[in-house]
Amino acid sequence: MSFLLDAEITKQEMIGPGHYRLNLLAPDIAAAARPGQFLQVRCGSTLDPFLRRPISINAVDRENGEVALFYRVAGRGTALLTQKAQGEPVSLLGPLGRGFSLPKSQARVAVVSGGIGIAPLYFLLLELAVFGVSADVFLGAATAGQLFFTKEIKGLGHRVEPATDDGSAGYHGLVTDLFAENMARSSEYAMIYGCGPGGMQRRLAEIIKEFGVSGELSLEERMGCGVGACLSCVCKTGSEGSIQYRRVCTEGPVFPAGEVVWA
Amino acid sequence: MSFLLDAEITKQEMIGPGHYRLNLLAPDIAAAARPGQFLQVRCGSTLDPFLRRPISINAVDRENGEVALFYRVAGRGTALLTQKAQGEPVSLLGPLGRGFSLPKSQARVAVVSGGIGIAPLYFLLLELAVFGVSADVFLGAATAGQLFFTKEIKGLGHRVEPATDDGSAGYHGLVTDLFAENMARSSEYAMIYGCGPGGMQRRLAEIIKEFGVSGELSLEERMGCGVGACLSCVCKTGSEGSIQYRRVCTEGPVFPAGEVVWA
Amino acid sequence: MSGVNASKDAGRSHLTVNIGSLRMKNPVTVASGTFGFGPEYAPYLDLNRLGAIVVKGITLLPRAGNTTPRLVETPAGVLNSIGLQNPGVERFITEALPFLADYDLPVIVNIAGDTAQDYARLAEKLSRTAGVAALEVNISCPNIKKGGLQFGSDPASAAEVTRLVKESTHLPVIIKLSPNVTSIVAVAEKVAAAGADALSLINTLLGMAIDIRARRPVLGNILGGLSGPAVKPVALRAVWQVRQAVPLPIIGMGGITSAADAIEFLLAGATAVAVGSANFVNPLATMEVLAGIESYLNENGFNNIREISGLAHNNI
Amino acid sequence: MSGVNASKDAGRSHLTVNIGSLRMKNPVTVASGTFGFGPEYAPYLDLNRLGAIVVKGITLLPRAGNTTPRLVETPAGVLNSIGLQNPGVERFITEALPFLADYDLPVIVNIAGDTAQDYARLAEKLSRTAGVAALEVNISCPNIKKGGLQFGSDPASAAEVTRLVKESTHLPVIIKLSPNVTSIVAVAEKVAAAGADALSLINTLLGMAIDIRARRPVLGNILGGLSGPAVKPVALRAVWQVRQAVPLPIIGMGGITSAADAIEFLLAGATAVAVGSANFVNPLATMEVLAGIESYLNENGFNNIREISGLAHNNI
Ligand SMILES: Cc1cc2nc3c(=O)[nH]c(=O)nc-3n(C[C@H](O)[C@H](O)[C@H](O)COP(=O)(O)OP(=O)(O)OC[C@H]3O[C@@H](n4cnc5c(N)ncnc54)[C@H](O)[C@@H]3O)c2cc1C
Ligand SMILES: Cc1cc2nc3c(=O)[nH]c(=O)nc-3n(C[C@H](O)[C@H](O)[C@H](O)COP(=O)(O)OP(=O)(O)OC[C@H]3O[C@@H](n4cnc5c(N)ncnc54)[C@H](O)[C@@H]3O)c2cc1C
Ligand SMILES: Cc1cc2nc3c(=O)[nH]c(=O)nc-3n(C[C@H](O)[C@H](O)[C@H](O)COP(=O)(O)O)c2cc1C
Ligand SMILES: Cc1cc2nc3c(=O)[nH]c(=O)nc-3n(C[C@H](O)[C@H](O)[C@H](O)COP(=O)(O)O)c2cc1C
Ligand code: FES
Ligand code: FES
Repeated sequence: MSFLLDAEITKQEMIGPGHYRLNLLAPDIAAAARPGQFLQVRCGSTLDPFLRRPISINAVDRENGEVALFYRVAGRGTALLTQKAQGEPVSLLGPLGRGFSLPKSQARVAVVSGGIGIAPLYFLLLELAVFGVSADVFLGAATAGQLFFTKEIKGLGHRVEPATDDGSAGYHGLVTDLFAENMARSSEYAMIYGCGPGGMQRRLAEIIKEFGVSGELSLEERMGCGVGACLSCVCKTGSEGSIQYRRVCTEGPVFPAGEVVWA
Repeated sequence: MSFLLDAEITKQEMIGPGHYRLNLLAPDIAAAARPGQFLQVRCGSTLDPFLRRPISINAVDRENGEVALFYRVAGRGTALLTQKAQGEPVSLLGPLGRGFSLPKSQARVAVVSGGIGIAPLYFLLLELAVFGVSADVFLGAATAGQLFFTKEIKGLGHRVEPATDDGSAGYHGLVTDLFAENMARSSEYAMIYGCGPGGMQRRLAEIIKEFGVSGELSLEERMGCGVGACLSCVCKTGSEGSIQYRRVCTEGPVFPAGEVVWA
Repeated sequence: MSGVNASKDAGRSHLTVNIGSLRMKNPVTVASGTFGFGPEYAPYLDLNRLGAIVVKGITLLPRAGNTTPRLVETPAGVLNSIGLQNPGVERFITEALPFLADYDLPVIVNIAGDTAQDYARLAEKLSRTAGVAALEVNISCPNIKKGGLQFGSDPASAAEVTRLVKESTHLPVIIKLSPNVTSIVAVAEKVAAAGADALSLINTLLGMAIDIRARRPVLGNILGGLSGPAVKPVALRAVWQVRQAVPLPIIGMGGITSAADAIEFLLAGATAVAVGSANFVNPLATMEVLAGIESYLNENGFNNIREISGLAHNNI
Repeated sequence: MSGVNASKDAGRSHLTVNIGSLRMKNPVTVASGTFGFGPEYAPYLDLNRLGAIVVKGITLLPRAGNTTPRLVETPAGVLNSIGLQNPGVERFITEALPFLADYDLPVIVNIAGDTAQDYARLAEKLSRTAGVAALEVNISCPNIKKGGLQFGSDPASAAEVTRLVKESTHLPVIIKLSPNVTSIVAVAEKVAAAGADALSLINTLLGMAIDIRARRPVLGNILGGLSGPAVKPVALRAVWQVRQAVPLPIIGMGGITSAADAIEFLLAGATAVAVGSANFVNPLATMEVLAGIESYLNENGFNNIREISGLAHNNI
């Protein structure tokens, strides 16, 4: 089930420079949402900016009927969203898309996050904890101050391995390099879940392939509708010779790592 | 002098259904403004709505450097303006246009207002009081609740003759009819000042002509620039045979009643 | 929400409009390519309440579409270069059409080809298919290399496609015109003379956007088609001009987001209206447009939707 | 703020561009009809900081312009039907031009006529006038009955006007083209062959709006020209296409409100840019565009504005 509704803001908080957490009252969405799914959020109120913005579901509080989003100010739409205050309504469409598949056993999994990629992965980590699955979380960010949710993730019983581009915390370098080094030592994961910028995901797919493990990646593409109608958000899947365009909004955003063809 | 500046909202208040009073900190504008002049106000913050909106200066507080606007929610722009709160900036361009000419003597004047027309006329009444000029104010509105500023105007020492379309206060009918009846009894005014909807102004111009008195009307026309550059806001002036288009934004908005040619 | 519902609109004949021999229970439909094949928006609204559905453009063979990015937002608008990704007519008939059979909803199939013959073959094929109510002939797609806009920008070619399609079908033929021409009236006149039953106005305006960081066009296809509120004034003008010159029913579209927008198109001369990009922002846009048109008729004392079509021409 | 100021830009030759033989100290100018004759915006910015000024369209005889309303806001845009209200060339020379003589600012005069001969006579007259740096030939105004768009929509007529104007002047001749054509490239090619020194792209898109309460067109003139952000994608596409086909310098315009917009036009192939409707909203738009272009050059390691003109064509 997916819904179109106006949700009241219960809280909006800046939790780091240019990074916001937004809580919304949307019981139907909270009840239906699965990790990896997203909402199409109306950031403005006039004809410009025109389109909704896809934002992942970061967490749900089913008891209180709340949905949390975690977003980075990337441009005009997200900048407008920061201006909305408690009590104001935000039009939401969702939950949309195919989320992460939850593991069938309680075997250890790995979660690899780059930057704002933690947004959907945090929801996944919450659910994993509920199912008693532990994760090694490779958490990449530009700098120490942007290693969001570290404490919360540890609190859920997961292990966190931070990496920062500037070396201000944890591993100094790319989170995929940290992850590759770790895999070289031990690659016993039932599943690798990943989300982050394009380049990071591409490298992650290589590592997953190299070690022959299962993996799922959550992709990003510019969206018109978010519901599968406009065919704008496609990504290439399949293998040489049988390439297929699939819609990130409905057939994704989460795809098996091996199915994505990188341009 | 005219200015382009961001003015901070010191107060925004709904003073009747769909009617707002907005106070802004803009010392330069407050110092320069004359009754009948207007500001080009940026109501939104994105590319839609695109244009500024012309709003008259309703009052100034030169000591505190404040400018007051009085506006009616007419459409998208003014609706957006209501959402701005204390402390937020509003981009203003002004003061613009040619205002009312102040009387050279202290002889009695008449002020005829229809609906939101009171916005610039109230500023005029404030200044007239400063110069010791008393006015008979014919104040027209749809209904009693929209006879704004009545008390304040009386407090300035002017006489108020209300008229309402629904008869809920004062004269039951058009303010121009009330004014015409009054003129028939006594038309000893040094000047008639008027502002209101098109039909009312047209009738007012007829009355002014009929009684051979001096009058000034503040016109409205759709504006692009507000500074005389685009030639969109023109009105017809002159007399048969020598019609001229003149710019409401710079050659007006106040014109001698006899110069305006009604289409 | 699928299954044959007793339509809420049944009996409200004052909203009925005719597009050639196609009867729509109300004047509100959707623009091709913005509403998929129906299931995409069925979770949000009762499809039976639409006057008709216009599906995504269909070609003879499946098409993969253009490289990404395929869509970019512009001021009050959207640029797209989908490139007619579609499963081809065979799979459209077997996989997409059955879903719509359960609805009380005329299906208008938007068709596109590389050659005039392609259009004829599509028309033939679809005419033999149950559940197809009309054809919308897309001679105005700016996003494909061959065909498309090529036909739409030359009055003679446009007429040729129209003639061939008309010869190949008994279904009402709606020709969808491009605004990217010096005179849309000239094209409309030729297409009308060639036997078109109705016109759809307008397809997208040719446009582009540049990524100033990458210093290259944003769209994979470089050029794209502009739609959304930004183009409304151009679309309205096209409807106005064509209505003055050609006596065919017009489906008006281009930037409609509200009932007020739709009423502008009706007053300018459209018989029906299609909501396009606005569906992306508000999946209930069609329903709001429909409700708003009804209120407008009531509040202004009109008994019938047909009374307002083209009315603004009387007041100039 | 008048008087000959020592320009702040003096010596910054990395911003200098040439439009034919016209040298602009920077690539930022204004679009005709949106900036009056100079005094209107002089209270808000130092006119000397502009690369040039393009004045409101001038005709041989004074014109009263169209009936009102002449302007209506549309989504992210503006429709206008001013109808070339202007004092005529004589009074322009005696009343408007002297104000600009005090500035270190090339004056580009936008000219329009009912006949090709009108253009020639205007060109002749203005060539004998001190203080005129170049002519922008408006063959694309949608708001006048005769001439205007008529010339711009037919490649042969456009070429004819170009040829006559070139024969009548030694000044650089910039032909301003209309986007309301099937192929703007076809027009550009003919105009180039006829001797144009440069092109201005684009004039407004033909559009309209309807007042649903009055049930009549909003504009007194019924049709108008669409400008502002809404048209940016179309304008950018025009610049891109023409740049590929014609080796003339292009002044790009249509919806520029920010430096980012202007840089898109430069990357698409414009040599200079003009800010139009955005002046209405932000009288300092030109200054912000100029500052932003400078930052872009610095931040991206370009030494000269000319390095980025058309750069996006290399990256496809
Ligand atoms: C499935 C999905 C889930 C996402 N989840 C999150 C999240 O939880 N938190 C978060 O901060 N960001 C998330 N993003 C990215 C987010 O959608 C963009 O940052 C946002 O759309 C930028 O909008 P803007 O107006 O601020 O930027 P602008 O650059 O002004 O946007 C212009 C246009 O480009 C599109 N666009 C720009 N960047 C992206 C992008 N990275 N992906 C898709 N479209 C883009 C916008 O939607 C808009 O249509 C997600 C993207 C996708 C596809
Ligand atoms: C010189 C002048 C002074 C004014 N002073 C006041 C005032 O003090 N208080 C007040 O409430 N109103 C005033 N108005 C009217 C006010 O400008 C309009 O109500 C306002 O522009 C409507 O904008 P909107 O977006 O809410 O309405 P919309 O109808 O959405 O506006 C659409 C477009 O039409 C224009 N427009 C609509 N109505 C008018 C109008 N009556 N006059 C000019 N343009 C219009 C808008 O500016 C905008 O460009 C004045 C108008 C003028 C010309
Ligand atoms: C993403 C997208 C895909 C489209 N695909 C088609 C198509 O397949 N066939 C067609 O005739 N028009 C297509 N169009 C054009 C629309 O049907 C419509 O003519 C245009 O978008 C203007 O309407 P709007 O402004 O309401 O969107 C498409 C438009 C968009 C935005
Ligand atoms: C109010 C107005 C008046 C205009 N007058 C003229 C004119 O006299 N001559 C001309 O060539 N273009 C005229 N134009 C077109 C502009 O010069 C410009 O080509 C167009 O507006 C696109 O630029 P913009 O989107 O930045 O406004 C006018 C535009 C507007 C909005
Ligand atoms: S965003 Fe429209 S199909 Fe995915
Ligand atoms: S509003 Fe532009 S000239 Fe008056």
